[in-house]
Amino acid sequence: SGTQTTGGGGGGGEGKIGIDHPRADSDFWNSYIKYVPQMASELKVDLMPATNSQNDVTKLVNNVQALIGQGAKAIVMAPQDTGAIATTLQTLANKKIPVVTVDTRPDKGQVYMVVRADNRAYGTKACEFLGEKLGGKGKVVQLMGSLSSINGRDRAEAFRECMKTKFPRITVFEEPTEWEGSKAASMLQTRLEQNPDIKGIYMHAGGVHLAPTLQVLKQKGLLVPPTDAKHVFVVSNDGIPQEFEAIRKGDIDATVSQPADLYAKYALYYAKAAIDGKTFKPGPTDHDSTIIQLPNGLEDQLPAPLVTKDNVDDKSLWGNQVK
Amino acid sequence: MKRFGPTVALNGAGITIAEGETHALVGRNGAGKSTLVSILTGLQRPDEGEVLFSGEAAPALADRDAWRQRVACVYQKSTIIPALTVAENLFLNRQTANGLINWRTLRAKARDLLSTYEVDVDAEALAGDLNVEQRQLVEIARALSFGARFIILDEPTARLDGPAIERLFARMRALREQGVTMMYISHHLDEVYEICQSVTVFRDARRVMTRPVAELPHDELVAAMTGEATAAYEARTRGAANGTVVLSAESLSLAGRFQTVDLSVRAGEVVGLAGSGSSGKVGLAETLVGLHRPDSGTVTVNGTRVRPGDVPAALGAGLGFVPEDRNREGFVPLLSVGENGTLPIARKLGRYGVVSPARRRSKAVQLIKELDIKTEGPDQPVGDLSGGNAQKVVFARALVDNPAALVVINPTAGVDVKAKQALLGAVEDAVERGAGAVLVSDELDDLRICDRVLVMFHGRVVKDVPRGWTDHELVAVMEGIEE
Amino acid sequence: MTTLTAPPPRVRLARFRDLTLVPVILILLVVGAFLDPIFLSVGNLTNVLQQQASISLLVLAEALILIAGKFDLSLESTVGMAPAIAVMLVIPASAGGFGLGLPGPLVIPLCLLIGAAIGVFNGFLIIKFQLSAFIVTLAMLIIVHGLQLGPTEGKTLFELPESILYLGSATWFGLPAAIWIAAVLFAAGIAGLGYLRLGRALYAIGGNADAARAAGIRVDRVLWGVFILGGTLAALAGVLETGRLGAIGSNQGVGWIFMVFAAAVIGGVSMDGGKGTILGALTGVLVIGLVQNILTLKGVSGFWQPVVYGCIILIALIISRIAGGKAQD
Amino acid sequence: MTTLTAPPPRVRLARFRDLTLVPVILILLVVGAFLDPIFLSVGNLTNVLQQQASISLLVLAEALILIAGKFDLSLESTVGMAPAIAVMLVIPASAGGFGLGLPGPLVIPLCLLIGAAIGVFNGFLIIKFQLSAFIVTLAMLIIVHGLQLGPTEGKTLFELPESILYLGSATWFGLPAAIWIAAVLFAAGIAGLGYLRLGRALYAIGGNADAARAAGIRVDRVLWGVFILGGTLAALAGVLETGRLGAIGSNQGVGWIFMVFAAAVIGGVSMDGGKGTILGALTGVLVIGLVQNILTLKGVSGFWQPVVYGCIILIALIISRIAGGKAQD
Ligand SMILES: Nc1ncnc2c1ncn2[C@@H]1O[C@H](COP(=O)(O)OP(=O)(O)OP(=O)(O)O)[C@@H](O)[C@H]1O
Ligand SMILES: Nc1ncnc2c1ncn2[C@@H]1O[C@H](COP(=O)(O)OP(=O)(O)OP(=O)(O)O)[C@@H](O)[C@H]1O
Ligand SMILES: [Mg+2]
Ligand SMILES: [Mg+2]
Repeated sequence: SGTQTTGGGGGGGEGKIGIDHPRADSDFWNSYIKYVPQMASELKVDLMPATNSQNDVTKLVNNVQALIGQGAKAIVMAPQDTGAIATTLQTLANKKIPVVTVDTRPDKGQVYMVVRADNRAYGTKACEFLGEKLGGKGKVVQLMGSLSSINGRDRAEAFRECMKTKFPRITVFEEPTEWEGSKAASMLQTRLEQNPDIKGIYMHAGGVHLAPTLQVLKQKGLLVPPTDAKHVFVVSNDGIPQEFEAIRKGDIDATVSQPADLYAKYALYYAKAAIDGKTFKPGPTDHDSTIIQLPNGLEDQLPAPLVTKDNVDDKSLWGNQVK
Repeated sequence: MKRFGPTVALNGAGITIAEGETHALVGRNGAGKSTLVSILTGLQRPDEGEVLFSGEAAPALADRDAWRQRVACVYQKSTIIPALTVAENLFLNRQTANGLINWRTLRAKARDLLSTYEVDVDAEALAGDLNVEQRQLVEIARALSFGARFIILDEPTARLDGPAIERLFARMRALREQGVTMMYISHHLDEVYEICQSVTVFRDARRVMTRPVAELPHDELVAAMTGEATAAYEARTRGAANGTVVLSAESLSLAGRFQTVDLSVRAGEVVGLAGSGSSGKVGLAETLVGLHRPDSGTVTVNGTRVRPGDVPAALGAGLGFVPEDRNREGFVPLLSVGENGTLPIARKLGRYGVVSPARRRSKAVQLIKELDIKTEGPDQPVGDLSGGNAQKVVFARALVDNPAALVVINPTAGVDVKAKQALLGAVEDAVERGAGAVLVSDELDDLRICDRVLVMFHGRVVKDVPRGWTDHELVAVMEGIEE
Repeated sequence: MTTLTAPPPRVRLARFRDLTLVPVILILLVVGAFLDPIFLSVGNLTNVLQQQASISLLVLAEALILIAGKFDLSLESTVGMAPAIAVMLVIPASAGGFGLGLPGPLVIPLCLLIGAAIGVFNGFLIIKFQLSAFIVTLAMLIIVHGLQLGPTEGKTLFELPESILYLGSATWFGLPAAIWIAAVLFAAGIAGLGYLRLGRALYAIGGNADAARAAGIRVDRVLWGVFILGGTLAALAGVLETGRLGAIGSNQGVGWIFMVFAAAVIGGVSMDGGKGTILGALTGVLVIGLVQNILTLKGVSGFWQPVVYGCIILIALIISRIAGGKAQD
Repeated sequence: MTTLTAPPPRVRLARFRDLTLVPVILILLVVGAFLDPIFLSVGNLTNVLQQQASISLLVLAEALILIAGKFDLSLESTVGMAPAIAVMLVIPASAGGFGLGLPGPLVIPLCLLIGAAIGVFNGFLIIKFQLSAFIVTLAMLIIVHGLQLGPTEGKTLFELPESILYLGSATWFGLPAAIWIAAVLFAAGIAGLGYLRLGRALYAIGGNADAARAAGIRVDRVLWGVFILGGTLAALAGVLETGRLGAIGSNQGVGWIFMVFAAAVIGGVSMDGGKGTILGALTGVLVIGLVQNILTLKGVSGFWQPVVYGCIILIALIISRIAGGKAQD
């Protein structure tokens, strides 16, 4: 904990932490939501009843106002629309309420700490894995999330750019699925009909894309082991238990494990630290991550390992800890 | 000349109305009367031809106020807006010259206006809560309030009862004495003789003649309308009805409508139900067919005691029904003549819930022939038919199952002479085939075919009048003047 | 008798009104073939049909409800909620279920039952309580979706009993079972509305409910039945979708209802009731499916897809307005 | 003649129909105060009002359109698209704009103009082309949103000219400016519909368009004006929302329209036209705002919130049905 210095005379740890959850309809976030109270009791933080902004920045802003009204001393939030909370962050800064954001990095407005994994790194890791497996040529499909979400855009752009620079002979088809399984299935099916020689798939969200992708591959008779020439290499994103299961079965080949447990843990950790008056500096941390400096605060970039058949049974992966 | 798609509604039709007279416009349903009205009042542009007021060309279509200073109109279709108050309806779109509306002044003006024309209606009431006569009076008051010297009344009496019509006529005579010119449209030819000085007859979108009323015999007028010689409808004579009771009600009550009514109708008998406005006659008839569930009492159709408030049960037991307002309850405008006519017998047109279109068609062709419905064929939507023919379809629906008992409400409202004869004839035909009928009507003419007339007053049957009454006698009972 | 013979042209024309979208479909086929050679392949067209199978059942349900003069927005939530809750009743608690241990083959009947129950409740509020159908089913859209989110805690259900996957993923006689099921139901819908007393009653009720009542049709009962049928069809759509996707996500069906209305209305079903046919609604579904397919094949940017899409709906609407000849409402 | 006098009590009662939700609001205030001491604080109630300010403008717009007997779903997309495009016209290309270099203070007029233009287009299709308002504005909902996504490529705009931020973030006389603006517009709406001929014309048109035409009301022109006013109000709502949030996200306004309808209808505005008041619509907005606030304060689980929410809409609907006394449609 070399980067941590204790601020002037603090250490009281008194004060409630307000937390807003971003949405209630995705597997990743629901895992996160389940980890929050668990981590709260481990870290002994005084958590207010969580609010949920249901993927709506308007609700987020309203919720934060309510949390302030109820006397929150620090706030944890995960704004899915990172621009539209600038004013809110300003208000919070004026009231001297520190903010920890999870998963996304606000474009504007002061934050105490951003707890996230690098979404661009997800896209790059997936690209590198697929590029190698395909030997640098062929066609791949990118099942994108919502184009209006920063995370989806980061993953898409990084994947696209990496393919362009590192594997210029790979053609990328991009499908805007809006995080919808139904759209993903239809688009993938159509694309495979049009280009039966597609050999790789990167999906932005295992929770919504995994089952439909497998179902389409199965229907096309493409759900075969990696040893088979017909095999389509699939890289997923999230790290939910079902993805691990699919990796073990050989249905998909890899996934980027987005650390839901660490998100919850360090969000609360930093919120508590903020109330206690602690401050942090850029540099490596004691939990395999690095804090970087942003124009408007700090960001702790948590590790997001690529999980393949080789490390899928690693007990430390959060996907292996949930029942 | 006016066309609606393929329909030519007016074809070289003209009418000239002299100042100060009350001019009747008559013609069969669909002759183009209302179309002429909408052109004369500037609602529609003629495809050819022009309108002149006192020799001057009519104002531009967009200039509604100019039109309304020249001609006022009570349209056939209500132009009252139910959700607004009477006061606002009276001063619609001229609540104020400019600036904010002063509701107090508006109400006061409305009360003035209503009292000027002796309309006893609360200016603050919602127009939707008024009864038919009250609404009509409001429309008339509004039409007059523009100060126009020319007023058009398109079938104002179709939905009024006797005393209300008398009140209307008194008003019209007073207006004529003040020098107001009127055009009056009605299917009641006796009204034409009562109130008008000259008459124009339309037939098939053309004007066929214009004559002073005084020199035009009734038969000739009817012949001009129909294009053939037609005798006035004569009620047929029947022997005393002594068949079985096909429809009966015992101590039937419905709160606010009628109380402890007993009624029994025998096969081969037409029983009339008369009464002035709000006497409860329509409510009673509708309860007989099950449209309302009575608070107490029983209804027996053709020997079966039907569940109260259950229309299908009543129809199933052998009842045929012609509702009061054909547009509201009579037919489904988008469905064909055949389908509307056979709705109650759909179950008989095929097995296992299937309706055979072929059998429906043949049944429909038969109905069209029996009732002489003027239509392109059984597949034409009823919404495209003229009023009288639509009413015949409603009759067809009531008669399609050879009902043992028939309940008919205001069967001839808004239909022309020829259709009226056909419709009354259809009732009598059914009765001659052995049915019993209940006929509810505001029109004394219709009631002449009844073997006896039950008169209702304030929700009770006050008198059973046998055949042979005079208008005066019956009206007296209806008004509660004589018990 | 001669006057009784209908002049045939008018009637014939009316029949073709159901088919105003047929030229649009033909144009789309030609355009599609032009843009991508794969488009007209049997495989691709089969895909289009399969992709539209479950939404088409919703369109069928909505068309029936619209023809009867009512409205149901909640169908889209049933698509996810009915199978999700049915599955949770059956699977063990360890897989995310309620742990009731009901036998697996019960899952489809349970699912349909849940759909029907939602229809019963909608019908109760709309018919018995005479509340606005738009707002009731809007509230129900929210509630029913919440009744899926609550018990599943927003998680995707992955471990499904085999029986619920079968219909949406099986192949019968060389075509996906879902296509056969949708085809049979549409055929039944077309025949039922054309030739069954009950079917004709829907038109009568939608066209003029008072007249239908006066003609002895049990209006309330029929309407209630239509809501129940609608809920059941939505649940069946959910079963097919579940089979196609292999899991039940918390967003299954969300956002479909707009497309469903668009398909029904461009297919000639009136929002005012009493007008339209199931065949017309089917052409509406096909148009939307083909447009989606072409946009995907051409890889139109996700940002601009909605614009193209909305414009095509408008154009189809204008075409059916011109061909239909009457003002819409 | 005495029987002709309508009983006066009925009429008086009708006036109070606008206010059927007032008891609901009182109950919510009591319940809220009971559940959380913060609830009745001035700060919290101010927050509720501020949060509802922009959506309330949409409710105002929709209420006007509904009273005139029409329908507009596309308002919600205008909330995001109008300010986004206006901003892009003004800011430099480096900040994500078109780089036209129009002066910054033009941004609000441009935004309102864009809103009005959308209204013009809706009006054109619905009134001149006589297309179904539901489907036209549904397609426009999709298109207008696409017209935001396309140029912004789904990105949030956060380098905004100061002028567009001012209204949504300023404080006047101790209250957020947005509350004042909404209050003034609602007051204008109440007065305009109550005391202006044009306002009364909306009721006449919604109640019976033919009768309105016969009375000399220029029905098409008024309707068109209402659509334009609606679009402009939606754009203004977008301005307020932009100021409140400090940026324009690609989802601004998305999903609002359902709440807007719910607020208007439980507030007594009829989906059939001709009935309802702006005051009633305002009570609808307040009910929804208070419910949201209470759910937030209590921290009701996000999974179950929709259920509670939907149920409260249903209850409010039932109350306004019972108080209104008439069947809804
Ligand atoms: N808006 C319209 N569109 C199409 N056809 C119309 C329209 N209005 C009237 N018609 C047709 O024009 C013809 C004349 O109708 P009109 O209403 O003038 O008859 P009418 O003489 O007033 O009949 P009635 O005595 O039944 O009121 C009818 O065939 C009618 O169906
Ligand atoms: N649907 C209804 N609900 C409540 N009251 C009604 C209804 N219809 C009519 N009434 C009232 O019931 C009373 C009896 O009406 P009913 O229609 O039976 O009489 P009526 O003799 O046909 O009168 P009218 O000739 O005015 O139609 C009247 O006071 C009438 O205003
Ligand atoms: Mg007429
Ligand atoms: Mg009556």
